[in-house]
Amino acid sequence: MSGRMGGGFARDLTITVGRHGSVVLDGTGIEIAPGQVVGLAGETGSGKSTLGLAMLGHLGPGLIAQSGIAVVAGRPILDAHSPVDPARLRDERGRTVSYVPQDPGSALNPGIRVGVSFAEVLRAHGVADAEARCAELFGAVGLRAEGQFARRYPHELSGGQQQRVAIAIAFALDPALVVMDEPTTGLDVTTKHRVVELVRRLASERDAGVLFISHDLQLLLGLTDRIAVMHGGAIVEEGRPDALLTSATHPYTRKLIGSLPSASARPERPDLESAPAVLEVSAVSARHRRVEVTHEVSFSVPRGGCLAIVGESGSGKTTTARAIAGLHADFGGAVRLHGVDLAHDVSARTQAQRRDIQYVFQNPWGSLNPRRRIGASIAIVARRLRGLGRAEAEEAAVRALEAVGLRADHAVALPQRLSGGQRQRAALARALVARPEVLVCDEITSSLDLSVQAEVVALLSNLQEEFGMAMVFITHDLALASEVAGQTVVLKDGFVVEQGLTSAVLARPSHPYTAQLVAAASASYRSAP
Amino acid sequence: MTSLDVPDITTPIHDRHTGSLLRAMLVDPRAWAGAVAVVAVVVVTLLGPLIAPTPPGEFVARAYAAPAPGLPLGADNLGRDVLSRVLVGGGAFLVEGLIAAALGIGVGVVLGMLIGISGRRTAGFLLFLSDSVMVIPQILLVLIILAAFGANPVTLTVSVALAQIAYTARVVNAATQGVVTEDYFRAARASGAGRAGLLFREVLPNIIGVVLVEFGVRLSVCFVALASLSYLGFSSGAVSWGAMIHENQGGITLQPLAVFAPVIMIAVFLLGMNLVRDALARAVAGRSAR
Amino acid sequence: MTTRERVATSDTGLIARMILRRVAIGIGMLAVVSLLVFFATQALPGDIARQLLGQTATPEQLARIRSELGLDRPAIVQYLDWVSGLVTGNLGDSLASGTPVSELLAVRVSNTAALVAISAAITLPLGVLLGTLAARRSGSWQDVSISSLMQGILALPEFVVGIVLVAVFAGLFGLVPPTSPLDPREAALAQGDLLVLPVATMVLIATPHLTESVKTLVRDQLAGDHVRWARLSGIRESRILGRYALRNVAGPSAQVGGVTINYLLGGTVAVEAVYSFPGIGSALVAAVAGRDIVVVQAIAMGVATVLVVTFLLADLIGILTDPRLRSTR
Amino acid sequence: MFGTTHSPRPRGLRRSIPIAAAGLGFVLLLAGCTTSSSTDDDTSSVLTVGIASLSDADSLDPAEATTTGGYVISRQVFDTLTEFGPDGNWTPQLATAVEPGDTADVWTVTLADDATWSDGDPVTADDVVATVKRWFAEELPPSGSLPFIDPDQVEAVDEHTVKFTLLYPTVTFPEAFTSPTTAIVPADFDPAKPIGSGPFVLSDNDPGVQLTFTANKDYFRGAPGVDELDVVSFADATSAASALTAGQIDVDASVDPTIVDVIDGTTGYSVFDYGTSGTLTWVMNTQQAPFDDPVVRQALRLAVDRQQLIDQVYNGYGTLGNDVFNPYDPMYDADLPQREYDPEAAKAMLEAAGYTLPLAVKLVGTDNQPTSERQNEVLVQQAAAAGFDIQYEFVDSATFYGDAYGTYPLSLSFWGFLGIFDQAAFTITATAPYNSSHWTDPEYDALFDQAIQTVDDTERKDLVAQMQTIEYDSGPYIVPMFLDALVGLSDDVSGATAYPNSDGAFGYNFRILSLG
Repeated sequence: MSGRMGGGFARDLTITVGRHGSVVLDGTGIEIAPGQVVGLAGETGSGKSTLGLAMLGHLGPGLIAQSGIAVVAGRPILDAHSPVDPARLRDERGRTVSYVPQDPGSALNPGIRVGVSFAEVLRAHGVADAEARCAELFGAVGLRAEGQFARRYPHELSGGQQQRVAIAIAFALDPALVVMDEPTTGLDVTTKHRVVELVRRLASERDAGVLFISHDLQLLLGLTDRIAVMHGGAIVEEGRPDALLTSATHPYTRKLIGSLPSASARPERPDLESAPAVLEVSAVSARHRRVEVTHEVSFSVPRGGCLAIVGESGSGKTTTARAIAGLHADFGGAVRLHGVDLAHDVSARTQAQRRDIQYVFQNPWGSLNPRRRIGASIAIVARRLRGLGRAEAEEAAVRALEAVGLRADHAVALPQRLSGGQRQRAALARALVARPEVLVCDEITSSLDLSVQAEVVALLSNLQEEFGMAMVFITHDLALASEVAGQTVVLKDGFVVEQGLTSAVLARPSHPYTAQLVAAASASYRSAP
Repeated sequence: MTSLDVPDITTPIHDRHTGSLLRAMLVDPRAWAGAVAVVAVVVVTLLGPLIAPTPPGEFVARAYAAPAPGLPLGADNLGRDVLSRVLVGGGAFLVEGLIAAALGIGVGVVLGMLIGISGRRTAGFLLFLSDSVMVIPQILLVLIILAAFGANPVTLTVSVALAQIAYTARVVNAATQGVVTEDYFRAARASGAGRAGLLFREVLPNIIGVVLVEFGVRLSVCFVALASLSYLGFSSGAVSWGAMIHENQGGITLQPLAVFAPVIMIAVFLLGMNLVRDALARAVAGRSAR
Repeated sequence: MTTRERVATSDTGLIARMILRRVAIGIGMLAVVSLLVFFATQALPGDIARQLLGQTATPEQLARIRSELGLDRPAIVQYLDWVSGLVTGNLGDSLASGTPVSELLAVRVSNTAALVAISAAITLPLGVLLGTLAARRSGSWQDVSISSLMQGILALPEFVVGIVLVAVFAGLFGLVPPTSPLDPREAALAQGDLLVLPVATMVLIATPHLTESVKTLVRDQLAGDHVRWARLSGIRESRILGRYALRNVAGPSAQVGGVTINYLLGGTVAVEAVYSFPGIGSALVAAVAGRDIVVVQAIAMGVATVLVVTFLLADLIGILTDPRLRSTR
Repeated sequence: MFGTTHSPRPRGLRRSIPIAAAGLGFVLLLAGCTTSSSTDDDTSSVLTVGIASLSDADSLDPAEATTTGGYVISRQVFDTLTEFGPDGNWTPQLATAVEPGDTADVWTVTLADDATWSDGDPVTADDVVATVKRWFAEELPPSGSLPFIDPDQVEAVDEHTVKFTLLYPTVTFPEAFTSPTTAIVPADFDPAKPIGSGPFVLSDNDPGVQLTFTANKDYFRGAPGVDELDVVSFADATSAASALTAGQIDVDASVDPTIVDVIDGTTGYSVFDYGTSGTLTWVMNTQQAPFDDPVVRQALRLAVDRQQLIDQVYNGYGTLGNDVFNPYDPMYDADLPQREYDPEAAKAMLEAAGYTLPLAVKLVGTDNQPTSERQNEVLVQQAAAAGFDIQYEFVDSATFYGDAYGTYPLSLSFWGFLGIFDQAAFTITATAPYNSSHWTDPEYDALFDQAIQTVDDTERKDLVAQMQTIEYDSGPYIVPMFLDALVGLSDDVSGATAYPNSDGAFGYNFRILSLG
């Protein structure tokens, strides 16, 4: 491997859909030096993945390179004017430039052991001593190097482990450039940070360039040597993270930076301390197929107050939220509304009880019936739960839409016409139209782009005050919790490990796990002012 | 009240409910070819009785007389005009197949949706039952039912329909699972929607594509089954394509047209149906991919 | 370390337990089938006694023959008798001839077994081959021509395929005999010329479904993230097809293969009728028409058992090739 | 050898279309390499007869035979005392003589003295007595068709002579023993191992598939023409015919009339055709409206265009019927005027009797013969012109002969191959066990009783003419035509002979055929 030139660059890349279709990449370029981690930020559809894949000489179906080149280690990988020999390209991939996919769970071949997956790539490039390399690389990414681990199948690994395997494979042949496409999406905060540390270390140790694609600006700020911001198929801003924070010029970049959550706790409102509890959750132990997933979770929410439930995926926070709403009926313990025990299953609750607790789901793409117009989806709730007539319900739906910042004519649209943020607003409107006492929000911002996320959070806070509802806010992001909730409950493996005022939890975490969360939350801002 | 900027939608927001599927199919040449075939057969069936040269029962030639001037498709086993019988016999056959498929689909869809929204144990048991039924090859199942109730137009149609239920229920259940795990279904439950409301307002509109494709599949299966049963000697009696196959199979070497004319009509219809169905399936897949 | 990290013990004990569970399910299915078959056939109008005596029957003769055959006992008693017979391997005696069904159908079973086995031995590899080819070149002329051909055949009832083959290969070219009256004194396999057309028909009617299913499975695999990643890691196409696509569809393909066997067994009914092939398909049609319910029941249970075992084997292939199915979760 | 296709290797995929095509071609090409299994290499002659169709219900016990296969077995393995010969008259078979006493209530049967069972024992009078007693002791079907026999009055006079003393005088005694169900079996008969005296021995039996017979070289009437007889089942007449013209079989026992021309047009094959007394007859139920009215019965008889029926359904192969049975019986009255198609007259009769037309009638039929459905459809068509609106319902045969049998207003039955007296005794007289028309006529019954005791032929013929006149004028049966037997033969087969009064090809007397 001596004498190789590290890193890679792309120049003047224009990629379109078909010969005359819309422009995906608009004459843009990027450069990654050896040992450097370059972040590529931008929202969904900004073209960042297309650029990343172009560095591997891969164009998606129907895409055509109109101009420009991509070069890695001095060798052309993509050239719009003289096609690269497919056999050579195949050999360069994996050896000179490699790829870490977004979801290693689906990218690792489910049918073969991870050690074999590793060996496959080496074999494809004629490298023999797969076993030794495997031990070395698995060790380097922090996976136990002994044979047993390599003999596992992908589904037997956690998401973090799967991602480490993918990274190990990407670095297996000491490539000049590694393209990582949103490699931390779907990982827990703590795992995410371990993976990021690993990437930094490997890049510098092995002198490889890393192109790290992510929509998560906070993450990039802490990880990268340089950040490129993409918007509309072109890089609109580029610079060192600290420089970017202070002196970004492009409006889009400014908006991105502006929407970063600040880790300062929202001041709790003293008047709520004495307010009576509207919702009590008492020793709720929920089961999934006879396995207990939460263990005696208890808390109460005062009228008009907001409580955050924080935890990583699998901690039981969504199950708890669903138990409150009566959507998960298999639990022991009690949920009380105004001191009255609620039936476990929603269908056994009274109309008024159903009205008083409203639920907003995580995924705005799935929470609205795609075959029904937005207005109808909202109106039907008003008719069912408030007993309004058809005309009144439609009227109420329009008002609810306006309350969440949508327009009356959104009522006649089908959900697929709306963006993610708009849908989440519509889902909120559907909850609000019932005039609930308690609003349960289940990770309602996690699938939204960063800038949209900030908007929705701000809207939520306003609405809560305006309607005087109590709120249960589920999130995996402690920073986000601190922005909206006066109180916080931290869940780990179904146990409540921390409970109290958000400010107190942030300031003096009593459980090591909470401390880890707090550290992780502040780590992303270490470059922030 | 809020100062947040809402991305403006400049174009008027109006959607046509069923538009997307239809639009996807309108640009698909295979869907067009299929539709033309289906429409052609249906038109022949509708106009046939009006344009048939002779009454279907009239004896016009020797049994199995070969095609001749004035007898373009030859004569059948009793010396009746094959062309006239083909023109007249479509209605009964198409109606039988349609009823069988609609019946099977109707029951199967409701059953499949019910399984889809019932509890794990109930659903598991019902699926086990339907798997057990599906272990028996369909033709065997139909023959057993036919044996139990004798062969006449009603039992024939119903037994073919019954044999479809388990298959449809399974497909619909799988599709329903997809809806039940969606949050809008939970949202409807949380807002107090009843069982019927859940099935027909939340589930059905969202699996309608799957149901349509399945209907296409079942229609083909039912027509093929009815034709095959006719061949095996279980036929409905009236002037119908199925009955023509049954009546004339004895002379197939002598006057193949008497059998193949109805078979070709059935095949063209089925082929057209399959093309439309596949186009629909592609459109449905395309929609769910978005 | 999270709970997800728990390693599934993919040892033989686990596999044995899963197989036992599937065997139990299979037995349960057969129980359901036996109830269905028995009580459907019990509902027969008219009965074997009439069929046996024809138009010259007298009421006395009918009563006597019914009681001889045990048809006048309560249905539940008959069912229990029948099931306990099945469990001990006794399929009962034909109502028509009084001969044990096992004896009556022995030759037919071996004929149909030969027909189905040979057809499956051709159909399964052929369907996988064509399906893979079509998937690999999705949208190409190969894909379109294979799928059009398959569509065309799917639109035809089985007997039509048979009749066309007879007309062309027996009638027009005189290459093969038009009918297949196998000599019961010889093994079916020794009468190859009589098997050609029935086997060709079976292959033609069963291949389309298999091809389409394999095509979908392989195409989905080839469109999967793991294949894309393998391509981006420089793995050769041939290896991608083998290790990343075909290997992963072995389990589901085995299921589809089971369905194909189901098609083939169902297909024997029409195919055997076309060729006068002495097998269980034609025996079934005759027994249904002749109300010989013992024979109908035996054939239905026999076919169901074969298919339950087939699907059991398919499950086994799935368990052995897909590590995820072996997981304890 | 079928199972070995090359397992596909990924690298060869580009070439897989030719491989796939080759795979199919391979299957078809096998035909060329495989030798036909039906040709035997030694000198023994094997006659292969295709029949539609054998069934599991084919009985090895001749007394219980109700199916084609059962009749075939009975005719090859056993002998009857008498048979209907090629001229349509009864002739002795196992018997050498069947003679009445003075008053036809005592009959003496003399057996052939050289007949032996296939195990070598001679056929004796004791066997005949045992056979008859067995029918009655076990209530087997022949006991129902021989009402005049008193089983206690059947005695063996000597080793080859049996004396029957009847319950009442019956001149048709010899005819009653022509049916294959009345075949004589050994005294110690075991249906599981049928030992018979017939021209063949059953050597292999695969029920519903194939029957294999070996020639009984010591058959007392001379060895059969071939060494082995294979009777192969075909699902339907079409496949049997194509098997014949493809050389797979030598004899097609029942050719559908519409495809006679195909076989005749194939070099090396022809159809042997002769008229029979078999008929598909419409039975009018006289207990139900409208057929309780003789006017309606006569009107429907006029509404049948018999010649058109023969032409359309039977391709011309059939003879006109005149609503009375068996033209091959010497007693048949050929002087009755042939009834012609006259829908106008029928209509006029119905209107005169006060019926509003069209007159709705339900016709129930089954596939008791391959042509039954066609014949019913033709009736629906023809009778419409005479003002009948016939609703035809097809049911399968088990349903047809089920509990509703005998209650259909109009139905199609298969009869014939019986002498006029037996036919009357079975289906016409008041005491006839199978009279599904429920018709009774005291005058007819009196004539029957008188005729069956009348030994003098001329006198009896006169009585029969009176009986047939009553049937012709007011009877419950429409006998539109008589069926032809159509047997497809390879030119190698010789010995074909007409048996007009016996069911099946040559009455299933395959011993008369030889090869080459």
